[in-house]
Amino acid sequence: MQTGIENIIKHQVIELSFMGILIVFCALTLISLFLACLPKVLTIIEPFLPQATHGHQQTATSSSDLLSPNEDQQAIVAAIGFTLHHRQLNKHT
Amino acid sequence: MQTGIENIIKHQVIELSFMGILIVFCALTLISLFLACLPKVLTIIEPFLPQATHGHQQTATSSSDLLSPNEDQQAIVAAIGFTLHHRQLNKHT
Amino acid sequence: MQTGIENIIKHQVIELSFMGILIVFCALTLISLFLACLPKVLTIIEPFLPQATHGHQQTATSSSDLLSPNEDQQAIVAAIGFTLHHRQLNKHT
Amino acid sequence: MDMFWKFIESTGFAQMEWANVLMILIGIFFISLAIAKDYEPLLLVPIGFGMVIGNIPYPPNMSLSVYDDWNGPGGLSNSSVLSLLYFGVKYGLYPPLIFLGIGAMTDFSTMLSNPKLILLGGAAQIGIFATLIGAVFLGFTPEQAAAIGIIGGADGPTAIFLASKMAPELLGAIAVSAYSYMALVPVIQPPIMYLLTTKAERRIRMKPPREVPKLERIIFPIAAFLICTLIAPGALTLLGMLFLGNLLKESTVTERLANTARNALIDIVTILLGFTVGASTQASTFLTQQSILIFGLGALSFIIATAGGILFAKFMNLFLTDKINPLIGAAGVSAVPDSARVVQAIGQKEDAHNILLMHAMAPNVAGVIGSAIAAGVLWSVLGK
Amino acid sequence: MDMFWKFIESTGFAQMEWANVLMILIGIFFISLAIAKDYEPLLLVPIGFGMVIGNIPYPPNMSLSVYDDWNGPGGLSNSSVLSLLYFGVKYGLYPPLIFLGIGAMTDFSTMLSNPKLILLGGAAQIGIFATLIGAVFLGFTPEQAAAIGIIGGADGPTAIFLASKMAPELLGAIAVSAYSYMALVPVIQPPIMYLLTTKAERRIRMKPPREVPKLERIIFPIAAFLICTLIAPGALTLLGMLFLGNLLKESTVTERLANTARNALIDIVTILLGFTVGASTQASTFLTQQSILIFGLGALSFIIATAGGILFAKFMNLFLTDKINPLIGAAGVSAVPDSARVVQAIGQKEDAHNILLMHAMAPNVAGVIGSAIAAGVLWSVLGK
Amino acid sequence: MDMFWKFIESTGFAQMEWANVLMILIGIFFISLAIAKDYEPLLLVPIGFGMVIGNIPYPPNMSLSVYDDWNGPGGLSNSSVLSLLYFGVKYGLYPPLIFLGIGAMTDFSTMLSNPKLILLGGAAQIGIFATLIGAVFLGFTPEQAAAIGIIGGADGPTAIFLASKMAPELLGAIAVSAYSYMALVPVIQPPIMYLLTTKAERRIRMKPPREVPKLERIIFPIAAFLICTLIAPGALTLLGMLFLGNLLKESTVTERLANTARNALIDIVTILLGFTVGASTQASTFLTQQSILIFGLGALSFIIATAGGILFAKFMNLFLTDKINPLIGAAGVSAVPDSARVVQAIGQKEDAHNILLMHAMAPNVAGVIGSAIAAGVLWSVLGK
Ligand code: NA
Ligand code: NA
Ligand code: NA
Repeated sequence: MQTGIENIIKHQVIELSFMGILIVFCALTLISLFLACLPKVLTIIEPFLPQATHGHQQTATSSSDLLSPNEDQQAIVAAIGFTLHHRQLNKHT
Repeated sequence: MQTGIENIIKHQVIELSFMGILIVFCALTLISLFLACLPKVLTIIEPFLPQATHGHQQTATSSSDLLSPNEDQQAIVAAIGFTLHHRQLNKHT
Repeated sequence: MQTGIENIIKHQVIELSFMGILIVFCALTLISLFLACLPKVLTIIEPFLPQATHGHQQTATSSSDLLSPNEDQQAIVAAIGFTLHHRQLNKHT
Repeated sequence: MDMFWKFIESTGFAQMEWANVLMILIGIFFISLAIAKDYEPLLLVPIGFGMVIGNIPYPPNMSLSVYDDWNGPGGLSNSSVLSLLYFGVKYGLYPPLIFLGIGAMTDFSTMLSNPKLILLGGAAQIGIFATLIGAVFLGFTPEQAAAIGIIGGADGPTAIFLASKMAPELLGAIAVSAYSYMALVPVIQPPIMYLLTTKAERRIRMKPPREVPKLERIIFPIAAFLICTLIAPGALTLLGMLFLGNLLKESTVTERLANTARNALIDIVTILLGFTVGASTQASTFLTQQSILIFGLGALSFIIATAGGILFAKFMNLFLTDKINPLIGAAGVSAVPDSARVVQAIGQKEDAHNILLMHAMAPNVAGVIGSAIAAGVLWSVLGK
Repeated sequence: MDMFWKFIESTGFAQMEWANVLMILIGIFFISLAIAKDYEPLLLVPIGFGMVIGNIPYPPNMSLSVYDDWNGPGGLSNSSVLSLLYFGVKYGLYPPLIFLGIGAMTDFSTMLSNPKLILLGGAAQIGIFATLIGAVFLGFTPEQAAAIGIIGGADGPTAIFLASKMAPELLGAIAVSAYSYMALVPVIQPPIMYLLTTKAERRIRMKPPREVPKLERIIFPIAAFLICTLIAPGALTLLGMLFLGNLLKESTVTERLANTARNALIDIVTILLGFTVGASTQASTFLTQQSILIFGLGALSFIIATAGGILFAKFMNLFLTDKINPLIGAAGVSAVPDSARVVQAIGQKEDAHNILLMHAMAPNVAGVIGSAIAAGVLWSVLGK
Repeated sequence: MDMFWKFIESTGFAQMEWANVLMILIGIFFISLAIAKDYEPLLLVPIGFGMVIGNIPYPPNMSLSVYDDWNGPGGLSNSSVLSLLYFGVKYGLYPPLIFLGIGAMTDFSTMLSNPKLILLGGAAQIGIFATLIGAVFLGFTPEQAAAIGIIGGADGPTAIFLASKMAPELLGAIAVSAYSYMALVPVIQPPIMYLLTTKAERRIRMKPPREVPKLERIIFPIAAFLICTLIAPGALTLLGMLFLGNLLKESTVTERLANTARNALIDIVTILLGFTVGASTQASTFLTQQSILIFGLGALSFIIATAGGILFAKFMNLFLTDKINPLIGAAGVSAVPDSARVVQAIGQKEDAHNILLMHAMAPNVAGVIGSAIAAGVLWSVLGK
């Protein structure tokens, strides 16, 4: 049974490891560079981009049923808002 | 290679299409007629139907744990209700 | 076709049933005894147990995004609490 | 015009048989029962609609039913969607997943608080074994008889799991029978309960259960799992999932997993299981003499189980100073939580202030464990 | 250094072809459209990203694409994760599950309130059959032509289901085409609607729908299922799931199941379906002359369907005293609920106080049923 | 009486071996650690309970373990439920689905705000390759060594995915080792962090990250996916799912899909993965010398990875004017978000007002990408 150094040489794992870490760095560096440039590129491009339109926000899988939770939440938020607003008023009067 | 009219004749697709749309209409017309009659039939039958009883509303898969969300919601609704009621009162006084 | 008693004897189902109910009872009795002793054992052991530490309560799959619902709920509870508290106050004044 | 006649022949109207009509009506009856009476709706609605689906006739060259699977000609590409969804029933995959969710929603603390009540959940399993003997008497093989007997365990998933392993040919009848009787618990149990108890017994009040500390509730699923499966390894799959679900719930650090297990996961599996089990009741395979016998034996099984639980409670009372209300023995059949509710309802008729529900939950959940052990024993002794 | 070159050869940069670049750009365009214009984002985002994933080149010894499945050398252990997820598309499993969720979220009550509007959902199916003829004319086999025609049904799941059964080789193109045109409904339909209606017609107001009692809403899914599948058994899988979902919703006793079906379940399946359908559009199999023809026929199909619905509404008006606003005929194509919204928007341009949305929902949901029946007929006549 | 003895022989008590007892105790220890110390409970609880389940002995004629699958005698009908659930581990299906959920819950914006910190997530991957060399030195094959090395990536799903492809025979040991060390991050990392940094370095404050506009956050997942997979196509499955999840989140128009992906979907998969991975650690296959070596190499891998991240941060500081706090280099191992929390805790010990958490999140999530790329490279070079 051959262990140790022989195995490492035979299977070229040093080369493999070196290449591996190199590729990882290469990919991450590219991402890093891309992200560093992105804000600048976007500042130039942005005026030419179309504005997002949200004319029909619902889609096939979001029927009116799905709205009810949101409406509930809005009602809740409204109630909370009112409560807090009320508290404010009370403080001032 | 035979395309066009020959294909259409060979595969009888005109007949198929005619039959297809006929069947679709046939089924939808039956549903339509059924729904048109349903309210009248129900008005006649209704007195003889048993009333829904909801003696034991919970089932095997809805233990007490599952109740808590509803209770929460009820609490919330109660709070909102109170808030709104309170607002009404304030308006009138 | 042989039915009835012959089948029962041939397949030893009486023995099987007897053994079956015995094993069920045996297992449940053991659980029962274990549970009966557990509180006493725990009372003895408890002083030696480490206290639960909750230094880092979040885990890989619960990022900050997941917190928002809870925060919402807290806000709701706060609003309800305030509402109820307010109602109490009104009663007393 | 050929094509037209070919189509007409393929329609359901042309091929409909009276047996299919009957099954469709039974399906609609199940749905009505679920909606009007609120009897186990989470299962009866999908099963009932599945029975309707499974009894629509279709031309033999199409693959539509749960039985048109990859073992047929054409293999996978000719297998129906229903057969792919039925995979989880056929290979016993859905029941353990349902048990995972049940574990994550079950509160064992009343049982932990009064461990002797666990034995009532054992006594009710007598229904399983008595029915097993009866089924062999009627000519079923021991494997079939075991799968039929487990109907008396009053746990749908356990019944389906054992049937899929021991008697797949009877699975539809056993599943429908099990869920039917579970739905009918409020009808079946009360007469037996009145018959076997005196008014005084039904009025017995029990001590309120103690608060169970968190540590005990965490240790329980692990310890109970070890005890059960070291005795009956065949119960490993069902009880493993049940106690895993309970551990996820009680550990509190995995609350989000428990929450998904008892909501999204169990709901998805319940729909698929109910609906495909229903669709497996094609008249041609379902309307047999065997199915009628299975329904009869199922009723017997429920009756014996209920009586077993009540009588064992009375037997225990001979030795106890703090008497048990024997009504709660009836909850040992499981059918969680319906039979516990029946106990509560009947107890309150005698004494409006007697709250038996929480006491009844102890044998109720113990009955789930008891049936799973029974299934494990039967599988390991009779299984190939 | 061998290893280094071997790796360089395996990178995507080395193997990239222009066709892949084109497909990746189309994928990104889909994503942009979904985000910027909010066109069917729930499908276009996963499909678009799937197109990007499916067009990354990879070395031939790796299993990465949806096509590297268990039928290849190495069997299951050499099949890619994407191919395992694509199983649900390939064998038609995902579309019925999506229909279950759609059933559980669809409110059929406006349709129940005015049953004659159902016919509009039938008229729009003319697009399917006209396209079928056109596709055969262009040289497609009848099976392929049927799968292409169903694009005009404007229901993605129905199109994918039929394509998986009748013309799996065209599935990618058909699915992408169907969802593209569904997304483009707000662009395609308005010109046709203006062309075929007068200003006076567009201003027609309709009576508000009546309140539909719960019992009718419960009976509807069962009755409609029986009518449709007794006539066209091939629609059994899709309509079975659609109406099961609706029954779970309307019965109210199974609300938790309906809730999971229309949330967790449909979302999970939508992600997996969208993303694997997108990933199936590898340039080498997708960028063919056939695909271009399919896109052309798909557009034709949508146009004819829209026209069919509108003209049939005008035809019905010849016999009715309470006139129908012919715009709502356009909603008969389905593409729920986008085309109903388009109707509402155009109606309001003519008369700001005319609320057509709820009336348009009737043919809109009827169109879903109509397309499923059409698919069932085509499958049972042409399927092997 | 035969039957009785047959049953007694089938019980777990009769067949229990000391190795099983040991594994059960380890499982219980994992559960205790998760509950008492809150170390990665979402995985340690299911894995721990799975270890208990997997080590209950059962008679050889029953199919109960994850290894009793369709390849055995009897085929599918004799395969255990656990083996069917283990399918998702064995064929690498669960890890990408978990990545989908992780993508849908991860906020990459601190990373986008300071892109140079991404390199720290690369430096920590040195642990993977160093361990790979060590494992080959100890006699593992290169494929096994690659799967062992990836433990140092500190991402459970990546480790399981690569192990399933490269060394399925070591999957249990690798998975348990990976999750054990991820749980032990708060124990393993601090000593190394103190050893390699000065007090002054630990006190370095960094500029608060800038607000990242929505458009950048939408473009990122698409661009990063293209860059990574064009270089390393083997990372396509894991990164495709990760970035799809993130796109669903950031696009905002698919919020409901993102929500389901990061809740119901990831929870279901986490339970099934954790519990079946645990159940795959049967003493007979798990308690080997190899497993002990794997645990040793795993520890080494974590240590080197932590050191690599810290030292690279110090190296970068040589060239930077705005210095990086080298502690955040330790977060490059990933183990999201535990190692970022450790950084925060240690940073605050030196300077109570120094908030490092958000800075540490950048290398933390970059480490996830880095490990996936490393896995992709290893798979494409060493995979068959
Ligand atoms: Na039971
Ligand atoms: Na349609
Ligand atoms: Na990592």
